[in-house]
Amino acid sequence: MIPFMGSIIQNEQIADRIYRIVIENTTINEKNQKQMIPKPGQFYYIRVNDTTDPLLRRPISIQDFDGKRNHIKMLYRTEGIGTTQISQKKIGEKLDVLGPLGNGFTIEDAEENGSVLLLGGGIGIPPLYYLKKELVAKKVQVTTLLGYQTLSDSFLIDEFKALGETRVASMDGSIGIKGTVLQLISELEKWDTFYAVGPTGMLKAIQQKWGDTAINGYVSLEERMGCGVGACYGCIVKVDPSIDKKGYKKVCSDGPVFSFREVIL
Amino acid sequence: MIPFMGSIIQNEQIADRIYRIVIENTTINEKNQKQMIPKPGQFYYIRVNDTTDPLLRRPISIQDFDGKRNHIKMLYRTEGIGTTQISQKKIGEKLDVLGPLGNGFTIEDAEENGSVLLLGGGIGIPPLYYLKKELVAKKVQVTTLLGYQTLSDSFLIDEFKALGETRVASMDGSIGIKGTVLQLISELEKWDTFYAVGPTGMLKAIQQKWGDTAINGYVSLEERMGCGVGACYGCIVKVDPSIDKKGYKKVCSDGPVFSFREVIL
Amino acid sequence: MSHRLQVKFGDITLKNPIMPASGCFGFGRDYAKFYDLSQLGAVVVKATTLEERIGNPTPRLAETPSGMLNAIGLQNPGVEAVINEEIPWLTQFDVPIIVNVAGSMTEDYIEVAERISAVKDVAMIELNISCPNVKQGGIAFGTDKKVAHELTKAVKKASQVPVYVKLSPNVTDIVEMAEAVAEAGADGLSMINTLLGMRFDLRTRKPILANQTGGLSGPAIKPVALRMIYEVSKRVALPIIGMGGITTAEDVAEFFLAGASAVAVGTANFVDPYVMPKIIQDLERVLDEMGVKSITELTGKGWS
Amino acid sequence: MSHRLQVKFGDITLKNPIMPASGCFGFGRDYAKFYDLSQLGAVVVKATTLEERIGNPTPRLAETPSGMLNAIGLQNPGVEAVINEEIPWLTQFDVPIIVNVAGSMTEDYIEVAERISAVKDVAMIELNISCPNVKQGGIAFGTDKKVAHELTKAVKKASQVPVYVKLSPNVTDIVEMAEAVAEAGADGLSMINTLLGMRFDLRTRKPILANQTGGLSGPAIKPVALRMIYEVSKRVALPIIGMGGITTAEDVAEFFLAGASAVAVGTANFVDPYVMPKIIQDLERVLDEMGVKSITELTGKGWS
Ligand SMILES: Cc1cc2nc3c(=O)[nH]c(=O)nc-3n(C[C@H](O)[C@H](O)[C@H](O)COP(=O)(O)OP(=O)(O)OC[C@H]3O[C@@H](n4cnc5c(N)ncnc54)[C@H](O)[C@@H]3O)c2cc1C
Ligand SMILES: Cc1cc2nc3c(=O)[nH]c(=O)nc-3n(C[C@H](O)[C@H](O)[C@H](O)COP(=O)(O)OP(=O)(O)OC[C@H]3O[C@@H](n4cnc5c(N)ncnc54)[C@H](O)[C@@H]3O)c2cc1C
Ligand SMILES: Cc1cc2nc3c(=O)[nH]c(=O)nc-3n(C[C@H](O)[C@H](O)[C@H](O)COP(=O)(O)O)c2cc1C
Ligand SMILES: Cc1cc2nc3c(=O)[nH]c(=O)nc-3n(C[C@H](O)[C@H](O)[C@H](O)COP(=O)(O)O)c2cc1C
Ligand code: FES
Ligand code: FES
Repeated sequence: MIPFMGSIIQNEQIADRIYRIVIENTTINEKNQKQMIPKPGQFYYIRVNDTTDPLLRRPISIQDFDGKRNHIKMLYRTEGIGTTQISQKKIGEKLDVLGPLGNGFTIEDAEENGSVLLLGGGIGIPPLYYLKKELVAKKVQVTTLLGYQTLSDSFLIDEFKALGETRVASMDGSIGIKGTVLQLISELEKWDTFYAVGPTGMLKAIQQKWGDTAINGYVSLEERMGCGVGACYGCIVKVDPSIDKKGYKKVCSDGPVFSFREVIL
Repeated sequence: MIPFMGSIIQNEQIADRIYRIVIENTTINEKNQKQMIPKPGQFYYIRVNDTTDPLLRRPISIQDFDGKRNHIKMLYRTEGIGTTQISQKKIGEKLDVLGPLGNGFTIEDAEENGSVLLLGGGIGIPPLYYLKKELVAKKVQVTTLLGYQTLSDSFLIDEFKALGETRVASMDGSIGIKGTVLQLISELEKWDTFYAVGPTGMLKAIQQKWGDTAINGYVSLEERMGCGVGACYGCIVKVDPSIDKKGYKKVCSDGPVFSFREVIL
Repeated sequence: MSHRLQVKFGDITLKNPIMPASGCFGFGRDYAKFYDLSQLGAVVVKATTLEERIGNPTPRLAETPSGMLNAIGLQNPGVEAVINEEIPWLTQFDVPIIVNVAGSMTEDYIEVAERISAVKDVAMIELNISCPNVKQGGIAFGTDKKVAHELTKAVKKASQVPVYVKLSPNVTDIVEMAEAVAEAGADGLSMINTLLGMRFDLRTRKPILANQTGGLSGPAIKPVALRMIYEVSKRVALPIIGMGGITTAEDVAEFFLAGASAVAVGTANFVDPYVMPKIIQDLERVLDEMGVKSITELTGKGWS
Repeated sequence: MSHRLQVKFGDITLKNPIMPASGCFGFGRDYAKFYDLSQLGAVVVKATTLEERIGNPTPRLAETPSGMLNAIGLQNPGVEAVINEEIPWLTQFDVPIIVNVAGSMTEDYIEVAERISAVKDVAMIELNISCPNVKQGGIAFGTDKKVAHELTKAVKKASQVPVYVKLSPNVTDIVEMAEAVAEAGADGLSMINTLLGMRFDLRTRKPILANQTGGLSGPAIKPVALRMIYEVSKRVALPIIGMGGITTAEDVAEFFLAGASAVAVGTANFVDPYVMPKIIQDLERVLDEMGVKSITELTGKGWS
């Protein structure tokens, strides 16, 4: 997780306010690859420019990694000053990137032929792609449920479909069924494990739905970050004290992925 | 003097820490040309980037203007954060420019066949080039004295020579005579008017030398600027109260060029 | 023209809440070359003192991250010249005129207030008890609540127009200061003036400013301004003209949420001479995005 | 290795004047993954209180132009855990350990100071009387000179190691505060802590921070820090650890000119985890450029 200057290979709009950026990390070598090759669910902490405005880095999840070319793919939505400025960067420009940071999704316990459910809402969807790829490579059965606001801000659907079953919902019904990603869950199906990324409301609903069942599940959280490495205590999430007696964890260094049972949302 | 986004046509190093930047101003039209076509001695007020760091614009003098292509040429020396960042800009990038600002050199009283002396020290030299061009076009006899630190930070010498007599000095003698620009003045020659741009020490020495003579002369001054347009009173220079009873003038809007007799350096 | 941006201060109606911050706009002449000043909600002129002031030696300015320091030292032509030359010139525009009044002694303040407020076209006085860049008076009036109280009372008595008191942020307890001037009869508050700051030049090894210290303005101080306006507006029932680092229409909305009823734009004019007309134009979009009909609805909506 | 960067505080010698600012470096574990902490002049750990503290609700951070706001609320595992788990871990590095001590009541401060200063490897206490983000204590101790004086005196009596008092910039007269703690026996000063600030979210219309207000840090506050260090160092004969927005070796030189004898780097660590080793490396070049043999020569050279 040394910071490096990545070369921008691609940076283009793929949907309403959604951009894909690909950067090449030429610093990966045999020695550091254990640290430098990203795991699904980890994130990069990106410096917007070399001035002090904006001051802080921006966390963006890994969407996919091309290990042959050391290409890091990320999808981001323009929200404010930071993501807008990143969207204006041109191919060939350098990007100051710190990472991969955080702990990714636990996939060690996903068994061959086991069944897994992925639930993604909006800009929470990208990290699920890299996860799905890894799970499929492990021969896990993966069903993906994706929720968008509307057709024009939807993305990655074909790519997910190419990797296995994928169902889609949108709030206005312009693509897939009308409704939230939760309405895509069929009560007839059963899964060993789920992985969910999306707005807090969605994650809360999932906690409620499955809290009393035996299902195993993980959620990836977002919080405003300072250091990104565990030092500033800015990105705290409360955890069930019966699971961790400290009563809190750090999203940046203990997460961003947590067992869905431990966090208090 | 409306702000405009100029296209960078050229931005390259021409000597130690000295860069030439050429920008195209496509906003000049028949209506605004009186305001928008620069006069020698005027300056542009350049926004370094679109963040708030650095916050203030940077004043840079016009070195030459190509009226056919509306190309503005400036030379600048990298001093700190602002000029360094400007030096990193690439061809085709846009530059936010306000100007031309200030009052240029008074050349109305320079007569055909009259004789004029230009004195330039270091990074004060560039504006004299555009001035010399205009004076030569008016058929004025122009002698130019240029002072540098050393050979490697010298620039524009051939261009000045192409326009008429030019003598050079450097502090270490690596180019021209060894010494300051003042030592290039021959007591045998006489001039109607001089124009001087350079460090305050040089301008003070000139004031002393010619203060008690009948010579007509102008100096161009530098001062840290806020607004650049006369509103903030940041860039004050003291003036002889017997010449202007207010006792001060603003470098940005009353200058940067002043009669050498009126200012108290 | 829509009235969504209209704000009222007692009898005075501003067509929009955007005005220049005193000292950052001279007497309007320089920016009148860029646009018609009638577009503005009001014009606030440079600090005016009894006698002409020549100000501090240069360098008077230094840059800081997202900010700048100034130590102008209240340079101005004196109340006589302001009344005879500046105000009459400004009356060509359809815009209320606010005069920032400064002094070294209570008597000076009183005399300037008397004379300026008697001028027909002056809508309001902004009482500057917070200038950090003069040896006498200035900030001293703004950091002692008793002194501020007495001065406000005296100026209020002398003035024929509403008196807004411009507070200094360089205090331990801004609410206490606001309460002190409120009790003295202030009609409103302007906040904040600059924070005291300093820079050094590594080459000369001396302070960059000839005056050593100066006033910090610009985006860097925005969070401090918002906090002070928030604290004061919750406790003191006076309208507030908010300022400190405002650069965009979004910033204006933030100041309203904190508790401001109008705002002033200072340093940002130096970066973009058209910033105020731009903000005025952008404000309608921001109100749309926030689903607000009139900007007055936003004042203090951020209180919790 | 050259001794150009070496600085002394009484008996304690630092190999260079660069240390992390409290609260911006945890207990060192996170940055130890990036580099060997023995490179640093000292390590200053997070504020330590008597009991464990869970801190404020989130959001705890907000960004501002060239700065950031935090309202962590002194989250820390309590003095017991710090003594048993954190300090022993830090002793693997060849670096003096400075513990930032905080509390809500004088008794808490005294007990923490007693226990922490008895730990063999603790070189110094930094007495935090300036945390703006806790309901009780914190900043209250740092804005009243009598309270600050009494607390310093009590902690000084309880402590077996030198006590540096960390001052709050949110005061009218910083010199008065510095004098008060100097008279109480402080061995040195740390300045400055954060400025109180605030931001609003236009979407929710509420303060961004759950705690509403927070402490402003980063380059934005650098000119305020320099001014306060300048004022205090000219008047109070105590060594000063300077901080507030330091990002480069040039910034360090500026703080020395203002009057600092060492510096702490806070927010800049978040932007670049390697910033402190980089500054240490760059400092030699800056000293060369300034024609200075030892950095100690620069302290207060900017006074005029
Ligand atoms: C672990 C993690 C992974 C993320 N992955 C992605 C991703 O793959 N794609 C994507 O588009 N977005 C992702 N986000 C959200 C993304 O970081 C924010 O949208 C972004 O920081 C907004 O910056 P801005 O300058 O555009 O917005 P502004 O609102 O101007 O930002 C102001 C400040 O708030 C912070 N901030 C604002 N929104 C968020 C947020 N939702 N989470 C954390 N900090 C925030 C910014 O970092 C900044 O410090 C992720 C966030 C986290 C914590
Ligand atoms: C009317 C005028 C014309 C100028 N013409 C030229 C030119 O043609 N070529 C050229 O190389 N330089 C010129 N300068 C000087 C140039 O403006 C400064 O070198 C430049 O602003 C330094 O910025 P910086 O960010 O690189 O340095 P920094 O030292 O980082 O700047 C910090 C601050 O100080 C100000 N500043 C620093 N030095 C000066 C200076 N000498 N004059 C005014 N402000 C300063 C900057 O504008 C900025 O606000 C001119 C200055 C003036 C006033
Ligand atoms: C160059 C300059 C001059 C100023 N002069 C005055 C003044 O004369 N009277 C006054 O009350 N405030 C003065 N101020 C303070 C501003 O009016 C304003 O309160 C402060 O700059 C914060 O706003 P800003 O960040 O938008 O600039 C001055 C500020 C600057 C930058
Ligand atoms: C996230 C964060 C946490 C902080 N926690 C503490 C603390 O526990 N004790 C303390 O004395 N100061 C604390 N501070 C203040 C810093 O130590 C420092 O005084 C301030 O941030 C200015 O330095 P900087 O601009 O380099 O960050 C904290 C600052 C930040 C940004
Ligand atoms: S962002 Fe600093 S601890 Fe997580
Ligand atoms: S720079 Fe503002 S008056 Fe000259």
